[in-house]
Amino acid sequence: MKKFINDPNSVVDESVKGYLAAYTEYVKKLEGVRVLIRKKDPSFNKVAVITGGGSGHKPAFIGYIGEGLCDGAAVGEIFSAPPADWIYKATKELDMGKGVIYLYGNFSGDIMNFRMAKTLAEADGIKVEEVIANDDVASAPKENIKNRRAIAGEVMMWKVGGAAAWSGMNLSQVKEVSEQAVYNTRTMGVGSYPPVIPATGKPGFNLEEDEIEIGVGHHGEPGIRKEKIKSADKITTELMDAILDDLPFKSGDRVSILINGLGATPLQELYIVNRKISEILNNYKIKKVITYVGEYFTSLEMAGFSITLTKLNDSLEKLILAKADAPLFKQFDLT
Amino acid sequence: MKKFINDPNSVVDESVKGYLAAYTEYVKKLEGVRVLIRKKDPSFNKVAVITGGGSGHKPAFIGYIGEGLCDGAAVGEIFSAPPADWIYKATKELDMGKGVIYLYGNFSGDIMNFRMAKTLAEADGIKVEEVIANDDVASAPKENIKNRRAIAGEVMMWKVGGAAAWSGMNLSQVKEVSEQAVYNTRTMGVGSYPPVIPATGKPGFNLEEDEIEIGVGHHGEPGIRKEKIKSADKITTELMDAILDDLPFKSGDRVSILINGLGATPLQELYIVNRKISEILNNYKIKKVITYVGEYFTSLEMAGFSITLTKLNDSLEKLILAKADAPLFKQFDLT
Amino acid sequence: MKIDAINFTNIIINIAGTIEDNLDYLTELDTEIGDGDHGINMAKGFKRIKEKLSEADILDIGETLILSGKVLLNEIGGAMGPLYGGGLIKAGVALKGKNTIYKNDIYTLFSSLLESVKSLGGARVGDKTMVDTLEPFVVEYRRQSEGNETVDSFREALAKAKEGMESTRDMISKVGRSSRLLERSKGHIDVGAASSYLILESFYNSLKSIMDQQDN
Amino acid sequence: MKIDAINFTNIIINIAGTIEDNLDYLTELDTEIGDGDHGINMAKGFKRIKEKLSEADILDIGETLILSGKVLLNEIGGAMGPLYGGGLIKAGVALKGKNTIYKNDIYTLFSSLLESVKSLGGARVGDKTMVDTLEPFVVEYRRQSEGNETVDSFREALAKAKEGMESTRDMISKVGRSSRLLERSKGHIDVGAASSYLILESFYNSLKSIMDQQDN
Ligand SMILES: Nc1ncnc2c1ncn2[C@@H]1O[C@H](COP(=O)(O)OP(=O)(O)O)[C@@H](O)[C@H]1O
Ligand SMILES: Nc1ncnc2c1ncn2[C@@H]1O[C@H](COP(=O)(O)OP(=O)(O)O)[C@@H](O)[C@H]1O
Ligand SMILES: [Mg+2]
Ligand SMILES: [Mg+2]
Ligand SMILES: [Mg+2]
Ligand SMILES: [Mg+2]
Repeated sequence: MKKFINDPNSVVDESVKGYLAAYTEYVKKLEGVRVLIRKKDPSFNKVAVITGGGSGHKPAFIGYIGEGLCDGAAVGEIFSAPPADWIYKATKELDMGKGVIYLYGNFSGDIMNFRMAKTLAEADGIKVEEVIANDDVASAPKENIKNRRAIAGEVMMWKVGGAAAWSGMNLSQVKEVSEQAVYNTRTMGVGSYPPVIPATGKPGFNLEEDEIEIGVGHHGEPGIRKEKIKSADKITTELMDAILDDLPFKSGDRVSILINGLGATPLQELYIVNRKISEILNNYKIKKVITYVGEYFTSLEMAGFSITLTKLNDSLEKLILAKADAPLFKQFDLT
Repeated sequence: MKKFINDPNSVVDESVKGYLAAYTEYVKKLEGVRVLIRKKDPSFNKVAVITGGGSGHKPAFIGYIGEGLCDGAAVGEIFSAPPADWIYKATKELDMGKGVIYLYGNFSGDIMNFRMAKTLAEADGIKVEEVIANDDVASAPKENIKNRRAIAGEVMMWKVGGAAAWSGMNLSQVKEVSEQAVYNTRTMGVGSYPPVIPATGKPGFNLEEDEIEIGVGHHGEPGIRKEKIKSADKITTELMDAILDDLPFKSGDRVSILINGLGATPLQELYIVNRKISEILNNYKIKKVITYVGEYFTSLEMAGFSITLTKLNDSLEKLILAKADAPLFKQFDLT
Repeated sequence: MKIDAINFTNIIINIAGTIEDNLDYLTELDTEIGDGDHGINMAKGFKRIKEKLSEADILDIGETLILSGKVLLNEIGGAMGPLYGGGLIKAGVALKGKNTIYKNDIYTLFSSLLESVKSLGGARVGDKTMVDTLEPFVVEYRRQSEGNETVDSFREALAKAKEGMESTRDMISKVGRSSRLLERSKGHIDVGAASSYLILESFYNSLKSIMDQQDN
Repeated sequence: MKIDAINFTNIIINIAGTIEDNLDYLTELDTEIGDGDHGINMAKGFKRIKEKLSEADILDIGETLILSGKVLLNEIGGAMGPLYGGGLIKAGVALKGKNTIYKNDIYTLFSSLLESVKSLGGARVGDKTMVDTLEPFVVEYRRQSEGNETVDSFREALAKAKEGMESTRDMISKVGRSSRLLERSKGHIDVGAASSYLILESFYNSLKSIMDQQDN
């Protein structure tokens, strides 16, 4: 795999440097640890929103540090959770006396590191809560929902939790709406070509030239099954069936849609998918309030996409439509 | 190449449908022709900005229809100019009595179709001007600058021309600043994996597993030379040398930077490139005013990137920093 | 020999078939020094022409040409919309009102097409474009048709068109997408020159079988 | 036998070498049912440990373990930071102040590590994790070391560790990334179980050569 990198082992460091150079007005790095934080202070003390995880997912996580979103992120190695110490230092730095909420994804490594950081921060008297995204319908049956991994639906949790904190809600309120975002969000994806970790140079999975992986994870983890490639409409229908059944979403519901490209798949194809989604939602008489299409949570150069639906209530809708201004997520106030 | 499509011959139509479904508040389609136009009217009559070209370049062209950018775009087949008739109909529809400016790229097919449309519109008494982007340093020597093709630098022309029209400038003023944007913009790119046109299924070029194409066009056209893949820093330096020499950019200049991913290349790698660009500009004492990093003008699933520098004067700077609100280009007012 | 409106429509339909059959060949040529879409666009355009012609019921050859040209110009776009489309319209205007055409009308057809291509695209012989196929054809057809039969004149002119097409292999492109390659554009036949040749060749094959029918 | 602080540092350095040598093997295992990064992260972590140990000049084995654990915990992260890192720190706390360790200290080391992994990660034997390697090792080592020499005890325990590692092949994963694969997680050795085994094996090889040196 040809990559535009220097040393395969310093990809994350160099990419963070380039990121900081691009958005000096928005973000800065904490000394000694790979943690990025918001530069512009809000005009009032608010709940601090911290996220983080492995790298290779841009715009996640650092692209979402900004007004109405996250206040900081700890940046792990490719596909590998950041150390507890970094999360702890982010927590110390960002707490404004209103407490801190960790919004992250359901992966063993992330959980252990965020929990250790939480323990350390609590020992310093900082109030910390956490909400863990687990939106991937394909990753465990509903009876075992707590074991589901997070994929692109995590973005909806940040949008909601970030807007909530920015609106002045207190820690337990921010936690409450972030949990609502998680409870009401379902995602499922499909992969066609693998990501390649720079340092290993090995593809993350192997598929035949006519195969796709239904339910793939965004580190290239296997999903539910391999299938022969078929039409975009058929694949979309398959994913939508699983998603709609799971919550379940019902006629009359209002939803937001997030169609996430995993890296190499052209935007054009995501719109072909959206065409079918629209049709399906129309048939079910489900109303879409906002549609996000693009690369929101990638997996290096993996090809494929995921569909995320979030069922909205009034407060989720308002928070999702609120203004956001981070380097890689900009939205004018739509409320 | 596995693609998420239905019929390879209706990729453009279906993708436009999905696009319209996602952004109903922003855009609508003209009856009978594949032309998209802005939905929200400005509060005053302004110069209409029309663009267009072949498909396969999303977010270009339709992603840039919105406040502070373009008013409409004619959407051709993959890599193929839209028919004159469509451009003409867009012109008729969008003219607000202040005249129309065509901002498009320097390709034989586009030129012929836009010029035919211009003739038709002028016959109806509509004032039409055109500015043609030709930013690709690799595509012709400077003596023959008028033969250079347009690549990602076209985005800077839209940003400037779009903001100018939105600010209330008249047709000749909009033309003047759009031309300034073109005169002061230089781009050069590199490709590592080819785009594949859905209907042919054939790769747009062939490179060995250790080769890159320096100066590639964004339809996969060959560039200046093939080289062995080397470090991101070396490639960046090579591109920057060519770009800086060409205008030339000089110590003390202010510039905007656009690092454009061609499709499959991870964002992460573009930031590694930006790290080196920052270093080079620092050495030359060239001041960067704003940095755009992302996918602004793609070539289906091609891998590679381009670097665009625009030398700013006061008016270009102001127009580039102005607010923009299109589905795929959102910028808060930074002036 | 004479060509009636039904013959003429069949000629166009045969051209559509030829283009379709050569889709991969044209794609390959356009991939080498272009962007790979020429075959697809031509095939799409001529397929649409075929549909339109089968819906319509035209006995005016000029109208047939205009309708065909308008499909390319208004629905297909690309470089070919204005070049072939504009050319066919120009030829159609010149032949308007005719429901039978003869040797000299064929000259009018292709010389109008050539003139339109040249005036719109600005290319000259030697620039590595379709003009390198069309111009030698038109020149030779005129020369031959002064003494010879239609089919014979066409055959001789077609040979020159082929030479013209093949001459583009060693040319440096001066016009269009491939012109940025400078020296690197050498060694490949220009795809527009190739599609022009295929059209002429198909036209010739149709002429031959029309003649055979008329002989019987 | 006894292991002094320099011996111990060498043991760790040898482990670093073993991990480095097995990078591709670990990558392959983690690609099959995981995300492919285990080898890289382990190699990176142990390389950093090697650097830190060569800079420092520690004669306290507990401190050596704590320093190593902190590298994993504070600089590497991932799942291994807390699991191995936390485990090494726990073992280091238990051995703090010792510049020589003996048979029972080795038990303390690995049982502390195991306990930390289990309490932090919540995995039990049969869940298809490193616990399936470490727990049989610790149990057997305790049993063996009641009557036997260090190296012999370690060898027997290592055999159980290997069985344990291999038993993960037929397990359905209950914990961590691969747990979402359910039935599909079968047929592959767990990568954490594999790296734990490699660490133990390397430790054993070092013990043997230390013993050889002490015999001379
Ligand atoms: N200005 C021009 N004059 C004459 N022929 C041209 C001109 N521009 C392009 N062509 C012809 O068009 C061909 C390419 O057609 P096509 O692939 O359909 O368009 P594009 O290059 O826009 O993809 C070239 O090979 C050349 O023969
Ligand atoms: N909760 C846990 N308890 C014990 N071991 C675990 C746990 N989570 C993960 N592991 C071990 O970690 C290994 C994966 O490590 P690694 O690849 O470094 O992390 P990740 O899965 O986050 O990429 C698994 O094979 C398993 O042995
Ligand atoms: Mg990992
Ligand atoms: Mg083209
Ligand atoms: Mg072409
Ligand atoms: Mg892993």
